[in-house]
Amino acid sequence: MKILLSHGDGGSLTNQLVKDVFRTAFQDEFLEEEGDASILPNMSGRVAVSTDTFVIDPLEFPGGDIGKLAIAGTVNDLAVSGAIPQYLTAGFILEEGLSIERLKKIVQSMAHTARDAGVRIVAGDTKVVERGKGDGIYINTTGIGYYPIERRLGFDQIQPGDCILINGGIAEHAVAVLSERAGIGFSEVLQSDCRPLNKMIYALLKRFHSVRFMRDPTRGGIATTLKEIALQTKMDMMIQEEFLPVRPRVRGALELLGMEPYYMANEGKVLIIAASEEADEIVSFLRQFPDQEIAGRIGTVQTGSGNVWLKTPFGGTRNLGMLSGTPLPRIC
Amino acid sequence: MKILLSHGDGGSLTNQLVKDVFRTAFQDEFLEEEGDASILPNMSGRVAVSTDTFVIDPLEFPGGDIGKLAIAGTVNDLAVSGAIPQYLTAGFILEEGLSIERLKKIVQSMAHTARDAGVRIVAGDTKVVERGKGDGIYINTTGIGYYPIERRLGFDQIQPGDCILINGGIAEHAVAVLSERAGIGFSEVLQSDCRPLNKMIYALLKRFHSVRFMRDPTRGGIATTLKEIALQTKMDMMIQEEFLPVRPRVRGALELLGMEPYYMANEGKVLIIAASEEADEIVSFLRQFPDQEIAGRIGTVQTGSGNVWLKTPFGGTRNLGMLSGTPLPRIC
Amino acid sequence: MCLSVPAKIIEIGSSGWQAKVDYLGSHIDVGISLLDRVEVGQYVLVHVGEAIQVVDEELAKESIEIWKGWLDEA
Amino acid sequence: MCLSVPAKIIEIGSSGWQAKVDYLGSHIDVGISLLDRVEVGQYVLVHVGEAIQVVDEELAKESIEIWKGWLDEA
Amino acid sequence: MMGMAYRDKDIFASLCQKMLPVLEEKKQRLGRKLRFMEVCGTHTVSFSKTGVREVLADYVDLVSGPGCPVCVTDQSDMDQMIAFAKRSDTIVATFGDMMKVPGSYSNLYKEKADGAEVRIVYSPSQAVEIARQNPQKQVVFLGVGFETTVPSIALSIRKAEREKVRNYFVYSAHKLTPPALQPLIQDPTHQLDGFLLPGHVSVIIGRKGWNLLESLNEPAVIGGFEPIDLLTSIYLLTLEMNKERRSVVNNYSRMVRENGNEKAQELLKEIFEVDSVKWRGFGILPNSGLRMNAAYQSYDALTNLPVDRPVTKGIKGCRCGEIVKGKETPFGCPLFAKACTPENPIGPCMVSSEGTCSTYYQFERGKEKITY
Amino acid sequence: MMGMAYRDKDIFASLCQKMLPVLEEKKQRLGRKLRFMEVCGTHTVSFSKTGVREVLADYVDLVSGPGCPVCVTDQSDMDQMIAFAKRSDTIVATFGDMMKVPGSYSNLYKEKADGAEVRIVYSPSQAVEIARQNPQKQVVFLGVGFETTVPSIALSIRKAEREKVRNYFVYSAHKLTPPALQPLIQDPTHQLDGFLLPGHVSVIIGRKGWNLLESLNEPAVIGGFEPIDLLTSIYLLTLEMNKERRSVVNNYSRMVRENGNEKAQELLKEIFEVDSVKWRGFGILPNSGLRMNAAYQSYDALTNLPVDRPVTKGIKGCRCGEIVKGKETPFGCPLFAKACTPENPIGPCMVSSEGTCSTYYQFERGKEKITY
Ligand code: SF4
Ligand code: SF4
Ligand SMILES: [Mg+2]
Ligand SMILES: [Mg+2]
Ligand SMILES: [Mg+2]
Ligand SMILES: [Mg+2]
Ligand SMILES: [Mg+2]
Ligand SMILES: [Mg+2]
Ligand SMILES: [Mg+2]
Ligand SMILES: [Mg+2]
Ligand SMILES: [Mg+2]
Ligand SMILES: [Mg+2]
Repeated sequence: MKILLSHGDGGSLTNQLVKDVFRTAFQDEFLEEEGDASILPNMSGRVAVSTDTFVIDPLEFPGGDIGKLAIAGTVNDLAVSGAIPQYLTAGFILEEGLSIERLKKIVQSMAHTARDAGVRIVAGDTKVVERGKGDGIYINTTGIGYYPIERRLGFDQIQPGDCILINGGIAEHAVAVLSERAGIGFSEVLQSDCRPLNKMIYALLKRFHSVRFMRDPTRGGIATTLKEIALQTKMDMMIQEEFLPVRPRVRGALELLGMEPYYMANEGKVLIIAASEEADEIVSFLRQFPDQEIAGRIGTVQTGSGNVWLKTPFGGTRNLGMLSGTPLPRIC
Repeated sequence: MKILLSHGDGGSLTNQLVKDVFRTAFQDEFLEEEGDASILPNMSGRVAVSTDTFVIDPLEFPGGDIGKLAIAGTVNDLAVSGAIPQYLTAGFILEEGLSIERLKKIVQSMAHTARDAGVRIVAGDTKVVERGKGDGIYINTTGIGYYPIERRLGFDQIQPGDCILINGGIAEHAVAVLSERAGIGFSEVLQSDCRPLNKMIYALLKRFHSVRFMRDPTRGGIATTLKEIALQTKMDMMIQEEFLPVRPRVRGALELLGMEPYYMANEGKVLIIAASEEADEIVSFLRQFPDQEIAGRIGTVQTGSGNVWLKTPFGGTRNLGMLSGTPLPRIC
Repeated sequence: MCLSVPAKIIEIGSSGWQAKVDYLGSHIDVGISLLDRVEVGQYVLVHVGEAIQVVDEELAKESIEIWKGWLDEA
Repeated sequence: MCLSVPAKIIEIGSSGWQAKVDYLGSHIDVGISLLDRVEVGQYVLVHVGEAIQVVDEELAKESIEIWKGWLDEA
Repeated sequence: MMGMAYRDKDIFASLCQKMLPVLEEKKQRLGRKLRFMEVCGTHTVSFSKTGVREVLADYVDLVSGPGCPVCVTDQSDMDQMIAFAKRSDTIVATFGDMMKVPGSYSNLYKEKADGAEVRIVYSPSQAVEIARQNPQKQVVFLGVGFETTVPSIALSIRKAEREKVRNYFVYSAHKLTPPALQPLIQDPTHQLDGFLLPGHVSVIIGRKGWNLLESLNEPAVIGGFEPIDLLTSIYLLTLEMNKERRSVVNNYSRMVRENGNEKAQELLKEIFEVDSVKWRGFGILPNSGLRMNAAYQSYDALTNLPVDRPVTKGIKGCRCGEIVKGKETPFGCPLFAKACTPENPIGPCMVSSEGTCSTYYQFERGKEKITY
Repeated sequence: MMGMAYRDKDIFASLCQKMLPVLEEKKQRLGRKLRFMEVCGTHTVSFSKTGVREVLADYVDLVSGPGCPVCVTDQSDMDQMIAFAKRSDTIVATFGDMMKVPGSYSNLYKEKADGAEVRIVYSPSQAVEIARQNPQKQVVFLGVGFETTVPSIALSIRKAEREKVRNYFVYSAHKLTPPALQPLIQDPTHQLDGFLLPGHVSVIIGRKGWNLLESLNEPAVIGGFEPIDLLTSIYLLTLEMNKERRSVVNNYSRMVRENGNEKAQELLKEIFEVDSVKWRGFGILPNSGLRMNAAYQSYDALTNLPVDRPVTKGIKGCRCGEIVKGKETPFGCPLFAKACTPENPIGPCMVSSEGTCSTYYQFERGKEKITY
């Protein structure tokens, strides 16, 4: 069975699709209500909101699919801000001709990831666009959470001397996706790091009190995220190339294509800025979690003027800017 | 200037676009923060959430554009549930090649409509898809509001004998959009009814205490919405064809194309179910608002078995089901 | 079998093949090549975008009047 | 000018035009038509998806050893 | 506004008061209800939509005839149309009505979801525009329809000719109405008291286009589609039954001339030739269809665009074949409103909005239970 | 893993300890810093990326040469490529490097946003696949590159030939390296102490491919791209300066043979012929380019796919022409890092990741201020 335009016309086929695919997978009393809006219980504390749209080719990749990504992405955006993600909404744009089996698989992956992360999907929407006006599936997720602690994370908390840490190897998501794209074909599977980090981050925040700021370096990679931090704080981020965790296979794939790991997307990574006194303990803490055994301290914050400096093992330095133009395979 | 793929890669062009187009138009302190999540103040009362994705061809139509629609649609979904819409998030999928001027116009229309409705846009996201994988612009909006009153609206409040009312002429949005589509070309402009209804609904709820249920009959038209109500309540909706407000020009356009107004989308209409004692007063109330001068009582709720009956002026009746298949121009 | 509506000609295109018609306030362009001659103000029967006949307005009025007269007869 | 990496042949395709190579654990298919003869286990220099030379492993080891020896000289 | 008087509720009520007793009287005399066939699907829908069917129900059984162009299209024609859609170099243009009609293995919606280019048009001339805008593609217009519709399709071919659009083709599955009525009149098992003739077909062929019925001395009235048209036409049919010698009564004189639209008739003769073609339910009917004639072969999709048409399979259990002949009502089909619904239509009669099954599904189901 | 030893930080440090004093001594003797040209853009990037440039900065000025294929492509060639992309029946296939390069009026990204079909490939053979999958389209591969890259492009033509793909074409803007060095050596205003020769070009042409330099008695070392390759090559160049009679030193012997890759050389001869072509900054250089030869005309985009190429306009204020000759550094361009950035590149040197301006923008800006 394939998605037809009529699945999106708001009539009986739409109703059937919602029932068969979405409600079955998400199973949430708030969704069951079939109202225009879902009614949630009172929320305590300040409320956190985040929205993201997921467009990815291929829809499935080693280590995940667009469904897992759509949950993890928004959950992580909330979590890195210090919030506890509670509720998600999901908006789908389906392309005419999409296999319903494939949709079910992806929706189930969303449901599974949401359960893993402990968040509930409370409202949804489905539209169908004509063949050639979409790319299989696009998903928007919007997340709502709350702030359990009074401590504020933010750019304004960052201080010179703070340490910059990361919870594992970079560029893994980008390489897993590249390797699935037609024509490049790495036949040895590279797994995306795509995963919700909220539980890990909650534990981190509970235990360590000097965490100043977190951000998930997704599109644009760590370089772009670090540059944003530098620009916002007007401090310099001093990064040691040697300390940047990159798995050899990821490095290899990128060297083959002439790409740099600093600009490649991550979907299960968080850059953490914390006081240097706690840095070593945080690294040990991070390394306990699965696939985070190469977490590490990658640099320090220094007074400066909004630059990101990368120091090479051979004595050079490099001024990292934001990503400028989508990374492409190169010959030179 | 056109949208390039690089506007969506999360790098410097993305940042520039967000600054030049979105922040400039929306101007909200919560957006200014540039965080992964926006931090909102404590919310009092139960929280309402609703999400919708807007995909429409053409992007601009008489009486509105996709931007106005994206605000009004989600605001109305919250409002008809009895909530006061407060915050919106906006997720954009832009197609490579889209004119940035056009994007600006649509974003400004969003900003304008949001201000009109008194809601704030507090978080956003932009993705760019390759030419031929989108249709100019798709927008997801997710709305958050709260319930100011303890009275609950819902299917379970509906009682036999209640009246069914509507706030104006039906099918206007669908016809305005059809008339813009290539090849049909009604040269006399038919205006969409697209508009946020939250302020009108707030006043309605404050003044009338017998309102049991509301819903905006968007995709699928009033027939589909009434059928949903009938199925949920297991009562019959008895509609008088004569009382259904349809502007002559709208009726004319639909007869030319062989389409029926009951299944056509509305974007500024609300079906209201209220106690019959208040019905006349509600009609007078509704008629005070602009473009609602033909608001009226269209039928009553009766014990039954989940049917929607349409009684013709000549003595026949008809069993209205949900929309089945997108309405198309027909020859017979 | 064949959905058609009677619409009023409000403008005749310069090519002579097309006219703009009004039906209950909605305006569209229709072909008029199937008719010998039409004038602004006339009603035509429109089917799939072509005018297939000129409405006989006299007869339109007459017929209903005849029925009304017949009603009065009894 | 020309990005190239030395990758190890791990499998030769049946057509004789292609081989699978490993570079730091990443595997891709590369063309081998520009080389006279290659064997599994050899290293080849890969540029835009083609192997353009067989790496001389002896010399690779020797050269670095020579420099190391020269360091010890002083 | 033209014709709106024929929707007048009060005149309608007064006419009922005077006409229904006449019908009742006739019914009494016959000892059974009257039984008329409304040939045209638009009439079928109009009777239901306006409620006039219900108003007449105590006196008249209305039987639907072969007047839905989608429903009478043979299964093999559907398969042929779908085969055009499967060609990768081809865009198929069609009226919206055809989208869901089931072929033996698929329908146009499914083909579209699988990547076929299918464009819905309101008017055939739009299809020529599509051809002009896609010079590297072949554009096939799926020609279904009766005498009313074919002239517009003929004009599209003329337009393509005039504008030198060489990649525009028509697949002609067009049908003529009168030849389908003859077997129904002559069928001894078929008890019909008369025919309500299609008003818009008559606009083209004229009152004299129904000479056949006159020669068979069959009660027949040409009627329009507004409530008063419907009511008065049934009344006139009843009067006609009483006559010795019947002529075809024109109760739609504001639209229908004695000779019809002669310009349209000539155009049809120029581009098409009459052929004996296959109808769903009827089989091959002599001189009942229009094929492209020799001079217009270069616009004929059938001869210019070869396709692999699959072996046509009948639709199991569907009674559309009987329904288009008026020998069965939807309520007589065991699948009606159970296995067969507009969401999952089994036969074309459930697909087309004019199809009898679709009309009965939408308008006539479950009415026993209602009281307002 | 092969070659990883050449990234060894400790060996590197030890070598520095011993080599830098030798450079210092030479500098003292000359009374100025040494001045070597790294011909290859990948060398330019490697010096910056690894930090070896900084390590040598006190002793050596490294000057970039004409070794970025994108940068030396003439503006008129860019306009030609963009003109191919504008053809509605044509898909352009290209290495990612070319996407942002400015033509006189546009670039490939902008054309793509306007509807041109542009596909980025990792390997030229993928372009042949694209042609096979789109038989109704013409596929043009934008052939840029030096001796290293052209054999792979030649193989794609062979593949198209073998697999009878008739809609595959190459636009050949390929260049040969040695002819571009001669004018630099012979330019009296150009003070260069020697050349670091491109390792991967040398893989194809062999050490003997640099006979010209040997005949001109120019200090020249073929080097690899790892930190130890870079350091030792500069050291060897310094030693070479002291010699009376110089030969081209092969410091990349693990990859580079005396005769290069003869199979690749023959393939080039078979498909291409040497021609005098225009380089950005240099103008026409004798025997410096490769055009498709007569036997392969049917794969030549230029002769088979006519386009309207617009009048080429120079880029105002851009100094790329001087930069590719090593006569200017990016810091000498008033637009560098101001009007001209990777987001809004003015010249190709700012676009290509190997372009000198781009490299300096990414790696060499604002370092004065840092202390770790
Ligand atoms: S109800 Fe369905 S199966 Fe039965 S006759 Fe009608 S279309 Fe055929
Ligand atoms: S900085 Fe820009 S303008 Fe200046 S030479 Fe380089 S590319 Fe040209
Ligand atoms: Mg976000
Ligand atoms: Mg995100
Ligand atoms: Mg984020
Ligand atoms: Mg919705
Ligand atoms: Mg909603
Ligand atoms: Mg909605
Ligand atoms: Mg709604
Ligand atoms: Mg985002
Ligand atoms: Mg097709
Ligand atoms: Mg093109």
